[in-house]
Amino acid sequence: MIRKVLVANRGEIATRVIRACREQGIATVAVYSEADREALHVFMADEAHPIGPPAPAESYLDIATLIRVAKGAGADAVHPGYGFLAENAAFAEACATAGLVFIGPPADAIRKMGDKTAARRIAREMRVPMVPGTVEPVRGDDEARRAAREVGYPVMIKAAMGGGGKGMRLVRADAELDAALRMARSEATTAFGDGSVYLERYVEEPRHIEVQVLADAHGHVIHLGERECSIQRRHQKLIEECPSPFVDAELRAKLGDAACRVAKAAGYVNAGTVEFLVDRERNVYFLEMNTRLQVEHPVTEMVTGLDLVRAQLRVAAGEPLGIRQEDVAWRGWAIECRINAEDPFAGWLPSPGTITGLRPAAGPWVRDDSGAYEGATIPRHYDTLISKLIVWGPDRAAAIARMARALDEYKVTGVRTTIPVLARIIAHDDFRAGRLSTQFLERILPQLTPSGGRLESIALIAAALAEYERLRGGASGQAATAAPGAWRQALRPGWRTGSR
Amino acid sequence: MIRKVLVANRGEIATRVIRACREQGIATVAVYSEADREALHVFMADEAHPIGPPAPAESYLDIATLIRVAKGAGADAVHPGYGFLAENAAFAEACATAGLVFIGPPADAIRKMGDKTAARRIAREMRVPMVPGTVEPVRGDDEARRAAREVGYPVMIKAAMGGGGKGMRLVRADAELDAALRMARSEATTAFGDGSVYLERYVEEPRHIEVQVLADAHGHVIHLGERECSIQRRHQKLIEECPSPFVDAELRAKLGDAACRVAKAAGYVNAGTVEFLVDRERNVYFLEMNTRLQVEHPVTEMVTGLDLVRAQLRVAAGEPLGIRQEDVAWRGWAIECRINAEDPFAGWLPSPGTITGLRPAAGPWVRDDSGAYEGATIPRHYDTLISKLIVWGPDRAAAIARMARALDEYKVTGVRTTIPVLARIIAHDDFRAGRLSTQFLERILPQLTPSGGRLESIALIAAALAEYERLRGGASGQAATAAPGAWRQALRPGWRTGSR
Amino acid sequence: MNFVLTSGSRTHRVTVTQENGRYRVTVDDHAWDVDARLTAQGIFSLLIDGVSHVADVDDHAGVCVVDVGGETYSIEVEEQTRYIIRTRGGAAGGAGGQTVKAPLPGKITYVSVRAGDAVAAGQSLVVIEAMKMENELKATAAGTVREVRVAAGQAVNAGDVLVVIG
Amino acid sequence: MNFVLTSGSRTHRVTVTQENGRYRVTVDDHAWDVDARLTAQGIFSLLIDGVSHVADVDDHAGVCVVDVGGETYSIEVEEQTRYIIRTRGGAAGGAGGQTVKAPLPGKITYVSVRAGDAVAAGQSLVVIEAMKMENELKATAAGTVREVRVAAGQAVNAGDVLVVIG
Repeated sequence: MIRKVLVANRGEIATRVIRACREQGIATVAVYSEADREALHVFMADEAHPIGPPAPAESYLDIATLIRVAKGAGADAVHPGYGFLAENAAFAEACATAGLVFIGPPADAIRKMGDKTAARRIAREMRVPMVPGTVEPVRGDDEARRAAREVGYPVMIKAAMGGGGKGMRLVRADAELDAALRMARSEATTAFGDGSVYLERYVEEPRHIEVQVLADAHGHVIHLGERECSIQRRHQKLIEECPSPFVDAELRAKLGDAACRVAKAAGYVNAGTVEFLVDRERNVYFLEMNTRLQVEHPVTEMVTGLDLVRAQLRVAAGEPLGIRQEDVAWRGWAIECRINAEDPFAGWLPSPGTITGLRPAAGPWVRDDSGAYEGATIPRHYDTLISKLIVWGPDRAAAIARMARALDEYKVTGVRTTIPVLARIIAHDDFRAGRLSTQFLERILPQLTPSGGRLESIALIAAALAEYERLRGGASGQAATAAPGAWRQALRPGWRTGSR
Repeated sequence: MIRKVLVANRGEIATRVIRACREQGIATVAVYSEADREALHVFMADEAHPIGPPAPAESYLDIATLIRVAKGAGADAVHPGYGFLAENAAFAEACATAGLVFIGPPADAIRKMGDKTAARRIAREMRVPMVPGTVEPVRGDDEARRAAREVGYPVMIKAAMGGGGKGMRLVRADAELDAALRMARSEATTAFGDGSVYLERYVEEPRHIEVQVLADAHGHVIHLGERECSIQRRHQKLIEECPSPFVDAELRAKLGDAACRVAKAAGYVNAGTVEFLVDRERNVYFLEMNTRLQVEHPVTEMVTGLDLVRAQLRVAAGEPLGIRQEDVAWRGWAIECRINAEDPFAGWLPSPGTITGLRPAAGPWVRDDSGAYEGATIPRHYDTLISKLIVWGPDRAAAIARMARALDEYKVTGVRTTIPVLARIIAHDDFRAGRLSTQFLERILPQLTPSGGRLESIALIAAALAEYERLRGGASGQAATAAPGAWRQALRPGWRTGSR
Repeated sequence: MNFVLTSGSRTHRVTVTQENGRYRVTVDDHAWDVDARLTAQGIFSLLIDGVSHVADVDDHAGVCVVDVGGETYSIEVEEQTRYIIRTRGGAAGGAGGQTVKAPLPGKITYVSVRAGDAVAAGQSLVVIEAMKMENELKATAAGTVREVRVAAGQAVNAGDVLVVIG
Repeated sequence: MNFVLTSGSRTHRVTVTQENGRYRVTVDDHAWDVDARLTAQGIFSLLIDGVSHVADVDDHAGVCVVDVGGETYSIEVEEQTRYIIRTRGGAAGGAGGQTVKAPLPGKITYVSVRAGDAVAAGQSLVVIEAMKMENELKATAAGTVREVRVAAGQAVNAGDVLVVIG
C-alpha cells in the first residue's frame, strides 16, 4: 500500500502524477529547483521541497538529495516521471536501498532494456527483427568511423542510455560524422549523465510505431495497442495518435505479441513501451524499449479508458494488474499535439520566457495536460514542453477536426510556440490521408509560408494597434488609468515583456 | 446541408455550439448584446453582430432582430441553445418562415411539450404515470388557491412555458401562496416571456431522473439512457451524473421506453429530454419534456461517446440519425458540476463582476465547458453559470475522486462561486453512497461550516499578507515597480477589483 | 506591520515582517515562516514548512474572502491602529439597528414593508431581481421599520440603502 | 498616428485614428473600421465588418510576431518619423557584415571558427546549448571571421554578440 509519493520530476508530467495520486487518496511531495518555485507542480502537491540550483545535475538529477528529501518527508514511494532519472538504474536501486518503492520497472530490467545496446541483444535472442547496427556502444571516433562504414551510410547515432530523441543525429557521409558524434555525446551526457552512443542503419521515410505494455509483479503482461508517432522534428515526437492509421487488427496482434515477449524476456514490471520502425515495404523492426511512462501515454488512455499512472501505482504496490488482455477495448481515436516553447519558423529555436497571456483550448473531448499557467515562466534550463493537447473523437476524421478546432482556440503569448506549425500539419492533406513518416515535417515545412492577403492585413492592423496604444500609453505618463475602457487591460505591467 | 449557423445565445452554450459547428466545417455567426462585446462566444465565432442593449427582451429575446441578423449574414440555420428562445414555438416558426432551419424540434412539438400543461395531457393519453396537479395554467390568485387546496399541500408552482427551475416555488400552506405566485410569475415572465404557471403535488425528497432522447425526421427515436439530477438548489440543478446510481438496466429500459413513447406521440424531432420524479417508494412519475438541449447534456456525451450537438446538426439537416438503439453503449461514469457566480454561503446570492484570476481544472478526463476567461466580466443581466466542469471515470467512485481533484484545482477570483460548496457535496458520505434527493443540499448546507484549526490559520495568514502588500504598495506610491520579485504580480491594476 | 483580523466572532492579532524574501507571520503568538507568492490576481501559493497551500483571496466589500483547502473564510482585516481607533470610539450605529443594503445591482421587484411596520427576524422586506433570479432580503432581527428608500420597479446599485430598521 | 510596417520584404504605410471607441486603420490606402479589444496580454479581439478575428501579438526582440488564423507574421513596426530618419541616414553597419548574436540564453558548447577564417554561407559557427538541445548557429552569407567573442563552456545571454563576420 502506497501512502505518500515523492514525484522526482517537474513540468506537465509532475502534475500528471500528482493528479493521479490525489485521485487515489495518495499524498504527494513535489521537489523544485531554484528556477521552479513558482511552477505548477509546486502549487498542486501537498508538500514541496527545494532541491538545489536550476542546473538539472545539481537538482533533478541529484539522487542523494532526492532520496534524503523523500525520507525526510516520510514518502514511501518515488515516481520518476519521464526524462531525468526515469531510466536510471542506479536511482531505482538507491530507492530500493532506502526502503522506497520505485514506481517503475526493477533496476535489472532498466539495465537490460534502458541500455539500448543491451536491449538489442535481447531482441536478437527473442528473434524479434531489428534494424542493422552496432550491439555495443562505439568508443572513439576511429571506432565509430569503422562501425559506420560497416553498417553502411546513412547511419543514425543514438544515445545508449537515453530516449526522447536526445543525443540523436543522422549522418549521411564520413565528413559529417565527427561533428554529429560530438553533439550527440554532449546532449546525451547532459540529458542522461552518460555520453555512450551506438549506430544504427538509417531507414528512409520510416513510420514510428510503438506498443504500450503493462506488466505486474505476478508475471502477467498485456499490451494496450499501438501509438503512431511518425510526426517528429529533430528526432523528437511532435504529434502522436492511437490507434495508428497504418495498423490493422492483425498487425496489432503481431506487434503486441512481440512487445509482450520482449517485456517478459527482460523480467519487466510496470508500464513500458516497445518501439518499432516500419519501412515503406511494411517490414517491422524492433527499435528499443522505453522503461518508463511515455510523454504520449494519454492517447492510449483516451482510447482504452485506462489510467496508466493509476495502473503504475497499483503495480508498484505489488497488486495484480486486474485487467486481462481480452478486457482491453479500443474506442474511437485520440491525437496528441506537443505545445513546446520553440519557434518552428526559426529552426525550432527554444523560446524560454514568461507566458504573459494564456487561454488553453477546452470543451468536449479536449484534454490539456499542462505544466504552465498564465504568468508562469518557462525556464531556460529544462526542456521546451509547455503542454500536451489531447483530443478524442469517434473516428480519425472527427479527432482531426477536433484537434484543428482546439489548436485554433489555444492562445499563448510571451513565448513562441509550436501551435502554428501543429495547426498547419493537422490541416495538411497528407496528414489527413494518413500518409505519415518521420520525414513528413521536414518535407512540408518549406511549404508553410503565410498566405498573405486578408490575414496579412489583419496582422498588420493588430501590430499597428499594439504599437499605437503602447506609444499613446507611454506619452500620457498615466498609462493604466488614462486608457479607455476598450483598452482597459492593455497596459498591465509586464505586457510587452518580450521587448525587455 | 447546413453551411452557416447563427447561434442565438451567449455564455457556455454558445461556445459549445460554435465548437461543434467548427468541427463539422460549418461557419458560425455569434450575436451579442452591449454587455457581451468581450464575451468568449464573440471571440470564437467566425462572425459576430450586435443585437441591442443588455436586457434580454431587447436583444437575445428579440426575434425580429435575430432573424434579420441571420438573413443579413447569410446563415441558413439557427441554433437556439437552451434558455432564451430555445423553447419558444413562435421563434421556431419565424425561422421557418424566413427560410432558416431551426436546430431543434418542429414548432408544433415545442407547443405540445414546451407548454408543460399540454405535455401533461399527452402523458395522460400515453398512460405514462405522472404527479397529480393541474393540467391547465392557473389564472387568478383565487383560482390558484382553489386548485392548490384540491391538489393538496405541499404544492409546487411551476412555469408553464419554462424549465431550468425558473419560476418554481414550493408552497406548504395557503398563507405562502400569494407571495410565491407573484415571484414565480415574475421570474417566468422575465425568463420565458410568459408568466403562466401551473400547480403540482409536491413529492417529498424525490430523485430527479431524466432520459435523453434523439429523434430524426424519418420516424426513428432512440434514448441514450438517464441522467441523475437530484442535487439542486432553488430548484435548479447543481450536480448531474450519468448513469444514475439508482437505475439498473431494467429500470433504464422502462424509463427509456416511456420517454420514446412520449417523444413519438408529440411528433418529436431532434434532441430532447423527458424528466421523471422518483419517490422514496421507487414510483416513477412523468414530470415534463424539455424540447431542447439540456445544460447537463455533457454527462451523457462522456459516457456514450456521442456528440449531441453534432447529432442535432445532422438531424436538423434532414439526415437520418445513423445510430440504432442497440448501438448505444454506456462506458464508465460522468459527473457535471455547475460553477456559478453565486455565493452559496450568502443565500446563493448572485455575484456578478470581473473574473480577475482564473485557473480552470484540466488534465486526464476533465472537461471544462466554459463561457469565461481570465479578465471576462460576468454581467448582471444574465444567469450565473460561468462554466460546467465535467469528469469521466471508469466507475462512480473514480469519477467522484476525479471531480474532487478537479474542484480542488479550479481557481476563480473576483467573483464568488459555487466551487467550495460543490467540493463539500462531492466529499459528503451521503453523496458518495448515492443517497441523493432534491432536498439533499438543503439538508447538508447547515453542516458546511469551516473546520477552523490549521486551515483557518492559513486563511488568516493569506488575508494578512494581502493587506500587508496592499498597504506597502500604496505607501510607496510606485507600487508596480517597487514590488520585489517575490510579489511581482501583486499589484497589477485591477487586483482588489472587489473593493471598488 | 500589525493587524487585527476578525474571523467569525473571534479576533486575532497578526504581525507581518519580511526578511530575505520570506515572511514571518505571527498569529496569536504562534510564529509561521511563510514563502508566499502571488501567482495570479488573488491566487496565492504559500509554502509553510514544506506544506503547499493555494489560497484565493478576494476583497469583497471590505471583507477578505479566502478559499483554502476547499473551505471558505470571511475575514475582516484591519491595520492595528485603525482597529483601536474604531473600537475605542464605540459603535456609532447604536445597538439593535439594521441597515439593509442592496447586496448586488438589480431591480427592486417587490417591497413588502412600510415605515412604521414592526418586523420579525427572518421576515421578508424587499425582493431584488438580478441575473434572472428573484432574491429575497430578510430582516436579521426584530425591530421597527424607520425608513424605506426604494420602490418596486426601481434600479439599485450594490451598497444602496434600501430599508432602515431601528 | 502614422507608421511604416515591414512584413517580409514589403513595407506598408499604416495610419491609425480613433473615434467613438473604434479605430480607423488605413493600410496602403485601404481603410478598415476596427472594433478592437485587448482581452489578455497580447490577445486581441478584432471585429471588422462583423468578421471576428483573434490575433496574438508578441513583441519579440523589436519585431511584432502576430499569430492570426493559424498563420504567423513577423512585422517590424516603426513610427513614420523614425522610419524616415533611419532610412535616410543609410545603413550604418555597412554591406555584407554579419553580427551573430545569441538568440537565447544558454551555454556555448562548441566554437568551430577562429578570427581570420573564411566561412561559407550555411557553415556552422557556434553551438549553443539551451533547454536540453544543442542549437547550431550558422553563417547567413559567406565572409571572413573578424572576431570571435566567446569560448566553449561560456554562459551567454540573449543578444550577446558571439561572432562578427565582415
